[in-house]
Amino acid sequence: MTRPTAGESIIVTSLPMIAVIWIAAFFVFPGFLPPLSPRAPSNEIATFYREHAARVRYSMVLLNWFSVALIPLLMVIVERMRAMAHRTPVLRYCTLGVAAAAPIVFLTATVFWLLAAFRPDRAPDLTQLFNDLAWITFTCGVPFLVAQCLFLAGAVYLDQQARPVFPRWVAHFNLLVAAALIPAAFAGLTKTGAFAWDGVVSFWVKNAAIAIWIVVMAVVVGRTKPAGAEATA
Amino acid sequence: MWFFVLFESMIFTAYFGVYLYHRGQHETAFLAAQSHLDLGLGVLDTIALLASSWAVARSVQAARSGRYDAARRDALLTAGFGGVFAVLKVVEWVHQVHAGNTFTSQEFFQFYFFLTAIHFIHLLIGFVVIGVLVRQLSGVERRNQETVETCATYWHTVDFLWVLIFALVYVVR
Amino acid sequence: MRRPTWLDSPKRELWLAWGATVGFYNLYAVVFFLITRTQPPGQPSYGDAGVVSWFASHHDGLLVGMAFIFALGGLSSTSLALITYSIRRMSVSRAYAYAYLLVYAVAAIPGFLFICVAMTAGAMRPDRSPELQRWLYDLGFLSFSGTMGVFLIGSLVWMTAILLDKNRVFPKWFGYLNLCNALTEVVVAPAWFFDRGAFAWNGLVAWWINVFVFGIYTGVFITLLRSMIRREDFGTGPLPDLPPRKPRRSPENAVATAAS
Amino acid sequence: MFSTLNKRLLVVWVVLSAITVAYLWIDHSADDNGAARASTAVTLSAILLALVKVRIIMREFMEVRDAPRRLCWLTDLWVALMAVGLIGMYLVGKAAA
Repeated sequence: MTRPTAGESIIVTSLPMIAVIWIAAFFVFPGFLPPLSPRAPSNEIATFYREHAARVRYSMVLLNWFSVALIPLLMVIVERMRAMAHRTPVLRYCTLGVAAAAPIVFLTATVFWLLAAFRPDRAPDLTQLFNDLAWITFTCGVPFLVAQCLFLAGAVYLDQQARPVFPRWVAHFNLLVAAALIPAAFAGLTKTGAFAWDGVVSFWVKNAAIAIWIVVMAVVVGRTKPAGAEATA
Repeated sequence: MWFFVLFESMIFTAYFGVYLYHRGQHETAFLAAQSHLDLGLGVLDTIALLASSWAVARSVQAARSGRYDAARRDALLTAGFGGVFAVLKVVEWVHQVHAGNTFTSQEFFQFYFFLTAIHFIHLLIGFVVIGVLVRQLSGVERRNQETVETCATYWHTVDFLWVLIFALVYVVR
Repeated sequence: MRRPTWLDSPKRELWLAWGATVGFYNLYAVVFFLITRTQPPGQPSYGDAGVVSWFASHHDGLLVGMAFIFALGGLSSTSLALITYSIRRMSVSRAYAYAYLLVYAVAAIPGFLFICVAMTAGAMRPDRSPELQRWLYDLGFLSFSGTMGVFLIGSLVWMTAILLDKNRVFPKWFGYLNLCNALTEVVVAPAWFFDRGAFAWNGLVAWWINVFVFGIYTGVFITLLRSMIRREDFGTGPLPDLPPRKPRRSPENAVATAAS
Repeated sequence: MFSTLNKRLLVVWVVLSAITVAYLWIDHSADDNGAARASTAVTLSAILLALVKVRIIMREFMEVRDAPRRLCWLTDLWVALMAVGLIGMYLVGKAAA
């Protein structure tokens, strides 16, 4: 049951670099600080993309490139799940089933943003449409992240052995993150307040939860011993 | 396999029912469009497919009595007749498309192309099935009468579905 | 607090995944048929005005229903994980299991993501120009109905595995039901050609017959997965028959070795 | 034994082909001086003849003849259901027109 773990540390240690790129892109994109309002009329949206076309393009190209950069970390987690005291690989398959979909959702959002900025002089209504599609995909598109947290939490809870692969608080933490992500799914229901896509819950809480999840899971994965190091089976 | 036969013929009955219902509503338009079809070609199609069915039935009986070489010959003959049917079908499609009768041109041809195409997909799967049959009959250790009969049953299903399509698309007034 | 006994069962992960599968398909049916009323679908033949009034009459349902899918749609993964597991249990190459997993992991995007985004965007801004609303309407329904290739190939992969299997994981007739399902999935493709009639996206052939078959198929495979879990002996040979009515729980290997 | 069975299959094929060719005659006789005309009689006989062929294929080629009684019964039921379904939909469609 010892599987090679060579190279896993590269994946984990490369994460800070990817994080820097993501954070940089986040600040370069002019629509995040503060987030573009869903109440803005189409003229305003069109003007925004006309004035900031360059920054939108640079930042979104970056995010488009690195949208799938999280998959290696997820695969390391899946590899760690092998060592958990599970009788079947079903929970790993569940995680694999959603691992690729979450980045594709994000990728789709970046494509809509890039489309909005590609021809800023088009009719404002059309630019607004692309802007809406981008924000809805970005904000509401959490189903795979939520499921991923739930699967991981379940996996950790069921990992009942003397020395569990991940400590138990990781499961609680994942449930908490899932709970923080779910409200964002309802962002379509309102254009004002905390639940709107520029609101505290749907924007700040949700994105902070994702960021914290990445940092915490990277640290957890980095600090726990790889499956091969201990003879659990 | 009989589950497939019954379930698939149920689905096809539903398709046919939808077709006949629409036909009943626009009888003259359907009749006018239908006159572009060549009944003789349809008859030829049907006889070719019936012959393939006959060949595969022979193949089953030969296999049952242990005459595997004859069984294989008959299986290949089945594929041959099926090939004739397929060629005739493609010729007919090309002819119709050249005459301006396409999937989107008239309601009758929607159903014509839909029914013949979905049947054609079944036929293509049928060639795979005959491939399995020939492989079964070729290897001494692989010969299994049940698989042989399953393959043949599939092919007969393709055949009798066509018999219905032929009557409904070419003949019905 | 006493631990529920099923938590010590070696099959607990399978049962959890199965429960989530049942939950997901129920949610899916309730959202699409009752809350959003996007099934049966709206008329493809609507003009601009028709689409605007469709969005108006479905406004609340669309936003609430799609939000539920946005929140919990990822649970769809549990059913494909179980099916992947079922193929792995068969006497066929694992390539089939992984092929199924990946094909269906892709399926979530056309399966519900696009329609959720398009319908939410349409319902959020009812005052958008009618022409654009109509484009969203088309995007929603056509991405949902018109992309059946994944289900075609996925069903064929599963069918082949079942027919080749010697471990009796599924009855052979279910293999053939996969073929029936695959063949009714492809007949939705004409929805790209017509905006009325039997082949349009709400037509008798492209929608009603397809949904009828898919409904039977889904019900059957969920039931069969249940009996597979009940029969599972964690061996590699043929699956035993269903246990007698009152199965005795076997606590050994509850927390056994990790599956490879 | 073997050759008698083969002969039987050949006879079945000839019968099926003959019914198929008979369609040509039905079609011809229904024409109104070469112009196609709607005809319920032709429609019904075409459907019924096709179902007769289906039943022959099932009985002879698919060997339902020698199958367990239940399958005989089931396939006959199916053919009957198809007949009801097809003719029913045709008549409903006509009535709704």
